[in-house]
Amino acid sequence: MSDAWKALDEDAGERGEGSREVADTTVLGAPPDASAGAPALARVVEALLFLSSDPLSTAELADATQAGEGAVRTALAVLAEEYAPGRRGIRLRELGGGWTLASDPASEDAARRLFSRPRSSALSPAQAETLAIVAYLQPVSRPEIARIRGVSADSATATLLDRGLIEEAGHSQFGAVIYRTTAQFLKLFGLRSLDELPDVARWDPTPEEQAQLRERLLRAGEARAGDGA
Amino acid sequence: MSDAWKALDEDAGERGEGSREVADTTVLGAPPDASAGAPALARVVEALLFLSSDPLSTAELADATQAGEGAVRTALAVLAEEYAPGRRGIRLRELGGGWTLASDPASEDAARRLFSRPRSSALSPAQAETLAIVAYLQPVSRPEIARIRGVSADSATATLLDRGLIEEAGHSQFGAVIYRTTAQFLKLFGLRSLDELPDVARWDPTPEEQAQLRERLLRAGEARAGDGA
Amino acid sequence: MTLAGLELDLDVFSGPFDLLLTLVLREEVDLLELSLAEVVLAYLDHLERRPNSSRAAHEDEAGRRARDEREELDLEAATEFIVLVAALLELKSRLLLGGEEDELLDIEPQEAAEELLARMLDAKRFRAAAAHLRELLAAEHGVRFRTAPPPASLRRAILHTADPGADANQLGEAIGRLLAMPPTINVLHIAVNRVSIAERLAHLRALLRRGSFSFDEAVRGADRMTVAVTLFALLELYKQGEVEWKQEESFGEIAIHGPSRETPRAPLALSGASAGAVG
Repeated sequence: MSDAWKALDEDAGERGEGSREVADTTVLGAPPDASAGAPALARVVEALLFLSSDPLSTAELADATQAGEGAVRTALAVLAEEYAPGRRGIRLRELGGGWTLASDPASEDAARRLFSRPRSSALSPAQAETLAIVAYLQPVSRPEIARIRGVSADSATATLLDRGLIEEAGHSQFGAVIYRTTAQFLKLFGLRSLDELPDVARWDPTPEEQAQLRERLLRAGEARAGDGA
Repeated sequence: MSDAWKALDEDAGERGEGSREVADTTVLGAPPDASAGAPALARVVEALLFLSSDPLSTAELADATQAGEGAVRTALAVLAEEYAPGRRGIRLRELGGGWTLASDPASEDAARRLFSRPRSSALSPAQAETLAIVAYLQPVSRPEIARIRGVSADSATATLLDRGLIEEAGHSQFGAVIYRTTAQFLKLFGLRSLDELPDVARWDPTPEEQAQLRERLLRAGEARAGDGA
Repeated sequence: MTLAGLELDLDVFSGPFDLLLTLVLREEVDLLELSLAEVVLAYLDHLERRPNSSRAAHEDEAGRRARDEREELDLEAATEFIVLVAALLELKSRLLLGGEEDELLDIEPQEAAEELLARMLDAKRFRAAAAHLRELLAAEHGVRFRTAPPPASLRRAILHTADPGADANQLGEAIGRLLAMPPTINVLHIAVNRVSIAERLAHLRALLRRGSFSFDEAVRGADRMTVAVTLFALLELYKQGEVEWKQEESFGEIAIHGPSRETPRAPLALSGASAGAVG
């Protein structure tokens, strides 16, 4: 495998990209003979493609690596060979005017098994509280969530968004992001619709209260905040 | 492909864990000419690691690939060699209780140019101290943190929560929020598990230093007029 | 500049700081009657006074320079002072609050020293651990992780087969936790008038429901603390986008009303607000 890379590297040199290749290695500080693996520029391009969620154009890659576009194309050719179909679990693809890494379709069954399972990490208390507020009060704004919880919910909200359990549903009249739960949420919690959310009365510490759920949650949240202040 | 996995699995099963190294070379190891690419299971594992933003444990990988854990470990060994430091722009790391792919630090300059922001800012002394207290004493309540630090830890705690390094872990019997570190903390600090944190006693002063300190404190308490001035 | 040189002239005590400390630890001076703020002020005076008052007229240049060097703030003594005053403050706050830790109040100098020592060791440990964590983080410099979501096609596939493994009851439980009102804390033993932000928030929201009002109306007849807390609550409402306000001139009346999308947010002249309200 490393032989293939090296061959390409040499090949690129012979093709007349030699001067750029030298410049690349100088800039990036890698020894000219990267016998153990990919040439330095190809490694950096690989890392950038790995990190980026969007396709990257040759020009963007050249900008970021401060190498010439020719050198970047050579590096991409090295990577294309490395990630040729059937060789790796990852493929290099040219999409929408740019390059991107994508998982090999052969892994789809395994990926589905992995991601369709509830993640091993259960919801943290902060996440469960945030999700519950969104589920029962939706649509609900971020400031409201913070008021009910008494602390910022940014991190919990980000995780829930990341896990696809909640999503943005526009903005409130004051410009705050508002949230609702997703179809994924219903699926993971085994609910056919939001009507099937369990009745809160079972866990209600003061069931005789007649006021609306939202109003009561806000009141309790404010009481806690005032208490802590 | 499932046939290939099955074959691998059986093979790994037969050999057992003791002969993992042998298994690497004879069963899964790249053939001398390396033209064929990584074996099927290693390719699928690679794709799953690529897709998942959280580290994946051997068990999770085995579940998703429907292979044995032994076979998964062998596949990971193949990948570890492929992604050995200096060979690629991507590295395979064991972090936060699982395996994950990460960029090689050599690409940081280019990544910073591309994403136009540093990967993460360093911790302030107050944040680092608060994080250390949570990491070693978890689960630990906010008042406890403040008591040890001698000053309020509210703003440091909020920042650490926001950066996802700590999370709420319920409430103490007196109603104070208690905190613990997250998997993200392990991941960002390059730790496989909390066990990798050195024993905090390692930084204790020597018994002589402690005796001196005690002496000074007592003297300060009992010093009489006329000593100085 | 040692702490022994710090002479105090306070209401309840006159003499060197060291002696005061001893007397407090032996409960011969009542900590409750001692103004620690006065002690701190005396120490600051002490620091400021020393170099000038002690400089003799006949000193030669070399002698003066040597003296100046010696008289630079002695960090060790300053640290010691801070640690000791902090310990006194904690003792005093325990005395004031009373409660379950009463038994800790009868501590001997020996015990006080031990407790201080334990605290200093803890602080030292975790400062060192913090330094270690910062080193770990620095060693990971340049390591980045991929955060891209799975491709859309895979996401659809995942949704299709997702296991209903999560328990919806945990959401009900979470709501139950959030519905619980915090226990009312008995604050009768604290003489200070307590005003809570929650209370002032409720007050402002109640006024808001009736329409617009002025800040003066909102704090009519209130004491300074209440005025301050009300202003804080008002800022909180503004931050949440629940109110808007207008002040025509400095120290003028602050008109407060609910949000209207047409009116742009105007910055509040804080000095005017507090002066107008308190005066």
